[in-house]
Amino acid sequence: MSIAILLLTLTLGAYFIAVIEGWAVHGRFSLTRPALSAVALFGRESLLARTPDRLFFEAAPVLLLVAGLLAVAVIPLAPGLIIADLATGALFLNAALAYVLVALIMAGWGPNGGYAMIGGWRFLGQFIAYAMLIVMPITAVAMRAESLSTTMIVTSQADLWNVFYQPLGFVLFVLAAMGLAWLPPLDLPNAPGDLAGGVEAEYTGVRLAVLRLARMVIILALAGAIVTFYLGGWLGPWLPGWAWSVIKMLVVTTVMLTTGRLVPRVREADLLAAGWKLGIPLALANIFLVGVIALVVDI
Amino acid sequence: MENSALGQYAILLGLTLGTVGFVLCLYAVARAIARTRAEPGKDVPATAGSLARDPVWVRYHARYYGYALLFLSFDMEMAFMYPWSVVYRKEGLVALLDMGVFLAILFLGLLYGWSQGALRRQ
Amino acid sequence: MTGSVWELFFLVFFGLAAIWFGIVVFRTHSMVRSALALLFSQTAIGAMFMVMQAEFLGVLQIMMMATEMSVMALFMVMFMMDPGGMGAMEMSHQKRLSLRAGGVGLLAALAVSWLADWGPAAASIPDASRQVELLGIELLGRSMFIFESAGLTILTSMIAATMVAIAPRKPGGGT
Amino acid sequence: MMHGARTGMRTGLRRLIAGAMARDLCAFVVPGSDVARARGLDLARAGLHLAATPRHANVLLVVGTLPPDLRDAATVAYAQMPRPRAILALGADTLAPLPAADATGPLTQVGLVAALADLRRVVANGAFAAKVTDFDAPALQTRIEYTCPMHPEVISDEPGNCPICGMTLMPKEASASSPAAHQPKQSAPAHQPPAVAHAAHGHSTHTAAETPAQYTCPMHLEVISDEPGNCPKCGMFLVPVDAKPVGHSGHDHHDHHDHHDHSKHVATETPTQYTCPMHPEVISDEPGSCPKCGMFLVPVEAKPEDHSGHDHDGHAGHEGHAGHSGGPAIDGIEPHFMSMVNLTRDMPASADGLKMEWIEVPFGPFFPGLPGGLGLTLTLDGDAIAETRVQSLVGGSIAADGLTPAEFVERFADQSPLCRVANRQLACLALENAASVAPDARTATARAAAVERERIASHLGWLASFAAQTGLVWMERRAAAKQLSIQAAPVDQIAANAASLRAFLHRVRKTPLLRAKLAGNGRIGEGKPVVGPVARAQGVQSDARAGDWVYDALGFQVVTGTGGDALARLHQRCDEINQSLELIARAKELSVPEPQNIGTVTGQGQATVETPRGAAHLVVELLGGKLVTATYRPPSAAHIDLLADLIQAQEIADALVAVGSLDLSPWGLPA
Repeated sequence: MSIAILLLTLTLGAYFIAVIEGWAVHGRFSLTRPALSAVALFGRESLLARTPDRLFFEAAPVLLLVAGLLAVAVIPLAPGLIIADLATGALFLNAALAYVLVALIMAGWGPNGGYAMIGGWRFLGQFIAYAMLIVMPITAVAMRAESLSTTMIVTSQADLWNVFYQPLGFVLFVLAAMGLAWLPPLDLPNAPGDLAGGVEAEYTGVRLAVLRLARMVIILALAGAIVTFYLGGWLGPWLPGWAWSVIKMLVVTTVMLTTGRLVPRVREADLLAAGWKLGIPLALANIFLVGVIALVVDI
Repeated sequence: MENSALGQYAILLGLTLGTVGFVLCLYAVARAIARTRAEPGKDVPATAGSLARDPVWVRYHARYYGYALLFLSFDMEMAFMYPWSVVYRKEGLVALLDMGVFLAILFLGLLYGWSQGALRRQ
Repeated sequence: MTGSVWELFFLVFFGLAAIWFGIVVFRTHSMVRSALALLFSQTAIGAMFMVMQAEFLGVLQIMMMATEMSVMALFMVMFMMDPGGMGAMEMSHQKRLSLRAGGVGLLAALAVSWLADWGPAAASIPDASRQVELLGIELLGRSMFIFESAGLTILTSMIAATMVAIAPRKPGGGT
Repeated sequence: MMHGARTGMRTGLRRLIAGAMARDLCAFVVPGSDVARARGLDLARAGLHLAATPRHANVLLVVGTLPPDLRDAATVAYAQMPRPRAILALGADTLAPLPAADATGPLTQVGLVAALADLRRVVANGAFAAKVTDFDAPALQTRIEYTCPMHPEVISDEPGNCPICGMTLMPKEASASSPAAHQPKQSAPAHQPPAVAHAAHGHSTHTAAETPAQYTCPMHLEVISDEPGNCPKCGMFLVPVDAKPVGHSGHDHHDHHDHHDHSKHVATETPTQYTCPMHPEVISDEPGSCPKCGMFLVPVEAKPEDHSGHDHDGHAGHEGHAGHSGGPAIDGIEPHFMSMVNLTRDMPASADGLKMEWIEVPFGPFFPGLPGGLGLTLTLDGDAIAETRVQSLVGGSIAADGLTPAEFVERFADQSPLCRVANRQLACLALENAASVAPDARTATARAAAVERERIASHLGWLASFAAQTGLVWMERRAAAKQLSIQAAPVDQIAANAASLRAFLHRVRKTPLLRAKLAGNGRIGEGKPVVGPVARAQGVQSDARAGDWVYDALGFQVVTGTGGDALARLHQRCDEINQSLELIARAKELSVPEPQNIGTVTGQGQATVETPRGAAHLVVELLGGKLVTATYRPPSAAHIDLLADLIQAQEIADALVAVGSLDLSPWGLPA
């Protein structure tokens, strides 16, 4: 029964993220617009390219939605309120989100179109840039919590949130999360300016609706991950646990969706160079730092 | 809610199958509303107002293969770091030194790649 | 005992899925399909680990194979002729030799699985988080030497890959 | 009833969906959102969202009358929109291949809002209809061509074997408008050195359709036979003797053949068996094509060991040009394994030495961020540019014969919608020059102020599409709003919001990471013919306003920058906006240039005006007060030719930013 409630709250969260994105893109805050565009997408034809890889083209949106939902499944909103409390929850979150890459490669290769294919392989380059910056901060978080379970990670932050304990890891993880959800300024796969829609260009109608829903769920999962690993999940005074989780997730989503648009789209060469020449040394330093603090201070 | 490990996996599998079912229902509803008409030029991938009919499945020249090769090795490294991170606080200093050596070795590999020009757009 | 019947069912189901994806790897003409079929075959094996309650191994397998097989897909597309499989060319070579090798491999695997003495089936399995801790303690304890030599092999793989793939730069080139 | 409707009875659910679609209109603007803004249409305020690709749009918004090429491109875009789709035409008289517009209106903001209102009604009622007819147009027709998977340039109209490797040809769609199958792609060999012909464009061979009397083998001319087949000596496909198409495969082979020292060809050894390069298990005694893939069979020497020793070169040479059979037998790998080295022997290597295949991707007339109407087709090597083909789909000079001066000024202004006031000024000055009549100081200053106002609007329009291309949504929205507000504003209103405009420009320059995105991108070398802001950004003092007495009275100095890359051009255009604001403030009066009546004058007049994109030059010839000829040299003509080597071997994103930074205007360019 609680899984049904959880799924309902998560779809509401995904809807609200769509509202925030509409506000960030079009500058007008309207609660009904995402619903209207979803219903309109239902009415539109769902086209197929001439010599597509039909299996890839159909599987990509579904795989993206499954990846997003499995990632959301391990996010705890309150002490008992979690869909699947795995002992290696953090690792499972990372495993589920790795299939975002697979789905986008399928979506890129499927329609046999110029923009889509280039968008697909560019996202693989973007993945190689941010992959290490997601895995290493999670290791540092697990070091402090002495467990990979997301609920244990949250309870380990009772005295001090991880955002203050390991701020460097927090910054790297947020940037990598924006890369994973290909939010601007890291929207290389579907760059409207470079590839006119790139990976998402060939999807129309109900397939596009599923693709956009999947993207909202992925953004929700990443916001949940940031809140769980760094902002103390459901911990907070006065309000009940689940209220804190939801508020923090929405705040993190709003920050990710709006601040990203203040910066021009990053060049792929710069992204890879920054990720590997700056990001990985910082991530290793973060692990070393947390290692030393974890031994010295015992909170 | 079964709290045994296998129960959790069953929930996850159910979630996956449920999602696939949900998407198939959406497709069924959309197909019930109206069918897609095949018209000339509609099935050519949209390239800004001109028809590009040639297939593009060619040998794509990615320029980041230097990073990709080093990524494969770093990914292997991560597999070792997870179990280490879980027992780190109990093991204390020996864990720190142990992983320090491991990471130093791998950082050496990264520096070598960097010096040889692997970390750039080839 | 119903639990173990379900476990057996899913074990067989994911095993067959892994084998079927493995077959697709060689049946399909498109390189990307072949690479992603291998990817999903590994995912099925990861799912088998989870059915056998080795959660850390299963999740690790699912995660790492997804990313590394995608990188393999890129290299296959870069260096194989007609990666999209449009020409549907017959790409298999040395058929007799490979069939014989496959048969020998199968027999060896079956022999090992049937004849080797695996010891008594473990009555109780430590739960998932305990497994991760045991693996961590193992890494830092008895197998520290293996752990560090693994680090060295990864280092040699990095250096070898860089030397092979990256053209030596003209002296004085930028970083 | 909407032409782009979907089949289905208008039941409850479909009416609900049609209603939702009516309120969620997403437009694909033709010829481009920059032209829509230049014509004063504020699409955002009218409640219309813009789509980057026709796939995500349900309204095709046609702005103004389109030249024929652009109407074909609009037909392609319309055909690629998913149904239900509608057409909203503003100020467009002929839509020819496109179906009738579902809503029309004049080319004004009021006209747009009114047309949108009844478009919503049409979509709400007509999105689903009982009977729907398919949309077809000549531009969409297709022909089936047959091509070889390994040699895409080999094209023939009927199935058969590839003359180079003998593989069975694969059916492939080709649009009717592309050059007929038989003409070898002239563009390819022209700038490809004949010796190194790239596989994607390479040997321009093609099977001759007509059936001449005799057939011969490209390498063994002594073999003559009456019907097509394979050469008994090497198994090559026999080619017609007397047919003389440009890319005669034999000829090409000879050319290729000379690569290998002909004299070393060992003519005496008589190969007994034939095998297929890709399926060595296929062994046959006589030449022919492989049952599996159709490739022709290559000779197998009886004793590979000692043979490979002495005539190694000959052997390899012979194998090499015989097509794709493998090199000498390496143990473990069967002989004649077709290695990639052989396959990519003739391809040009990229910067890192890899030989990859190229794809031709159009960034065609309606690409978001690029000027509408600019036909850009890039040949991509991965995500880097290998070749560039740029042409203007909206070019062509106007027929000025027999027009009265007033008509000519109107027609000439409408020819390029991006700088209409500058064109009016140019036409008026040229006519007055022909009649040697000088306007008084007040009107001249007012006209100069109008040109400066349009310069500000044009630079803001460029900034909006440049921001859209680099992903800065806030900058695009703000720049578009300011452009629309200042475009038709009187002098006092311009002075009123000059301060907010300067603050906006300051924030534009201070955008974080802008330098990382633009610095060093699109740098044009010294000594290249550059005009306008692009030249001034390089420090070149070229400005047609410098010698003009009107501007000297307003205290005008040429503003130049340093650097000459995309970032310098951004700063240069911002400086020019500030400068134009001061000029307008000093002019204190503003009026759009009107042609004086110059009576019946005969003679020639010419004028030069600094349009927002550079100095434009016009020469007019009058006969008895009527126009005879008008030759117009637009400023972007110089930049179009620079484009190819400006973006050579650049990554796509950098190349498109470089193209965007040039602020090209394809209108009025020689076709």
